[in-house]
Amino acid sequence: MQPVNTKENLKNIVEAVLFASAEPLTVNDILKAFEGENNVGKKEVREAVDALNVEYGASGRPFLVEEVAGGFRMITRPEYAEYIKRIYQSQPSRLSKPALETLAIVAYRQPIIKADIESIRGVNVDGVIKSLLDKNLIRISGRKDVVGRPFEFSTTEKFLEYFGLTNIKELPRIEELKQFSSLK
Amino acid sequence: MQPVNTKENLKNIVEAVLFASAEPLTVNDILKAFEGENNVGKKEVREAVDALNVEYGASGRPFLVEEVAGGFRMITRPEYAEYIKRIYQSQPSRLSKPALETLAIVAYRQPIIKADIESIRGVNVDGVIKSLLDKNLIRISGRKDVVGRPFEFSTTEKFLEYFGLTNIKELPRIEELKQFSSLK
Amino acid sequence: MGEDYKVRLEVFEGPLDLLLYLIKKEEVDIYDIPIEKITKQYLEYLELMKMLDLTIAGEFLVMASTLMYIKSMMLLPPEERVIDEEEDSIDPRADLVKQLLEYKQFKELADHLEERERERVNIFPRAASVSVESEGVELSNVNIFDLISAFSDILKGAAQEDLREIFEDKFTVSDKISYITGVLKNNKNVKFSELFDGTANKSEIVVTFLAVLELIRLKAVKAVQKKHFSDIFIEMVTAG
Repeated sequence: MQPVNTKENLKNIVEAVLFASAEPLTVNDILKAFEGENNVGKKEVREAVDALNVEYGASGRPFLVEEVAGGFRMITRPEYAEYIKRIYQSQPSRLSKPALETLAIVAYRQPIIKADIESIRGVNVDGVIKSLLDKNLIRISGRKDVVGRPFEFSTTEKFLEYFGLTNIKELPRIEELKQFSSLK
Repeated sequence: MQPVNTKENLKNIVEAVLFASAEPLTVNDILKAFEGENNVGKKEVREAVDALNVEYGASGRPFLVEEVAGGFRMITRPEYAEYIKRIYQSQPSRLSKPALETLAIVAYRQPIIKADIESIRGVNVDGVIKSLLDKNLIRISGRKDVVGRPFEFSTTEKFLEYFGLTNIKELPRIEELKQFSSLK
Repeated sequence: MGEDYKVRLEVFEGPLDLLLYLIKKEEVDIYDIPIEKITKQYLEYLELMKMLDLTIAGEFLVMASTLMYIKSMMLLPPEERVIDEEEDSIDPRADLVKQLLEYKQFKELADHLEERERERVNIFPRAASVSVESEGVELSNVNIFDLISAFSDILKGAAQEDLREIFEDKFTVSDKISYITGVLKNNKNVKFSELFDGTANKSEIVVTFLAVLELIRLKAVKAVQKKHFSDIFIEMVTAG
């Protein structure tokens, strides 16, 4: 086990734990690797991440550390996508327009019930909701306190990862949109 | 997409595909990334792997490419294992999927005896029951008036607290969920 | 699957989508929609869709009658219009305009998401096997609906039948465990969905699924997904 006595070691430990995780790790997750070390805090972790990205850029590594869904994880650079896809031989399935519209509505209005989504889109959304639940992009987050106590839907962590968002607030703010919510 | 015109690119492409794979890739797997390129063969792939390991060593990366049963994969260096373990071991008490399923069965069918849970889940649930009792999510609520007078289990107050329920009647009915669930 | 087929045949996602298209095509002001003209065009499109034998969802017909109602209201002088008590506007088009504008915003947001998606499908996360060990769900993150989904996963649409009966059926979890381990002895891995090929009924599906869960719990096998949304593979956990 390497002692955490230098900035260099700290950086490599952050690198090792990120490398070993397929899921994004929060700064707090990463700090757990340093328990018992007094001089390592959030600031040091962020500095280490920045230093890694600088090094990866300089040495032409085909990957980098990104900040997503409230944490950090390592991903490949987009230029290499074609080669990776050739090995997996699967073109990623993209979301349909109805699925994207429904997601947009859930993202901005969450928690939201099915009837409200339908009144915005003007069509039945049963099929779309089911497929978004299956893909784990939305989840049932509760029930609304109205007659029938219908399910409410919200977006998931996977949603953030899928669209490369750190958190939901990163979505563009549309002033008009706010105007409409107040009309309701 | 990067063109494969230099040794440098070839090396980075090999690196990218190894990075993106959880399973070892054989040389043939890796070669799929280069289909259509005449000048890339097994020898070049092996040279790329060697070059990567030299670079990783020189720049102090905490990972390397290892050759395992019939393939290559990227792994962290053993010196960092301790830090990685700290993160995974410190995860707060987790409920496994079997525990969650057992808990769901108790919630819907309480009071219920172990044998009945087992007949639903089709497996022995001793371990799961013990862990749910330890976590205080279920309790022994009585004995059933049948041969052997087995214990009956019910959910606890803590269970309600965890799941944000005021009382057990708030659990959704199965039929409500059916519209969104399907056989995959 | 039948649904996907239908979706592909639908030229417009819904009546609002069609209306927005007509407004854009005719270059008219969304705040001052020439309702007679747009209604006429809307109905012509419905005719065309019928001729092409496309499925016309009920919502399109509902919108058609809404448009015709608005059209008739517009013909009345303002003082004779029946005004909804809650409505502070005298313009019969007001509700529709509000709905169209709101929908338009979300369409733009959907485009934004699509743009992001286009970039994201070209990045691959580091595929680490360590995460396989942390199978469990963090207690603090589990909500009641995760729990219920776990239960409905077991039931998988078998709710109307008595669970007892299902499990007293001829299929047992231990048989399925032997079957799966047998398959994995001869193959490096097996596609999760292939394990269900040739299953006779719901009870066999459920039992197979439980056998997989049990093997995962026993750490005898692991479920691997090379990438989000790709096929799940089941493979033996090799010792050491």
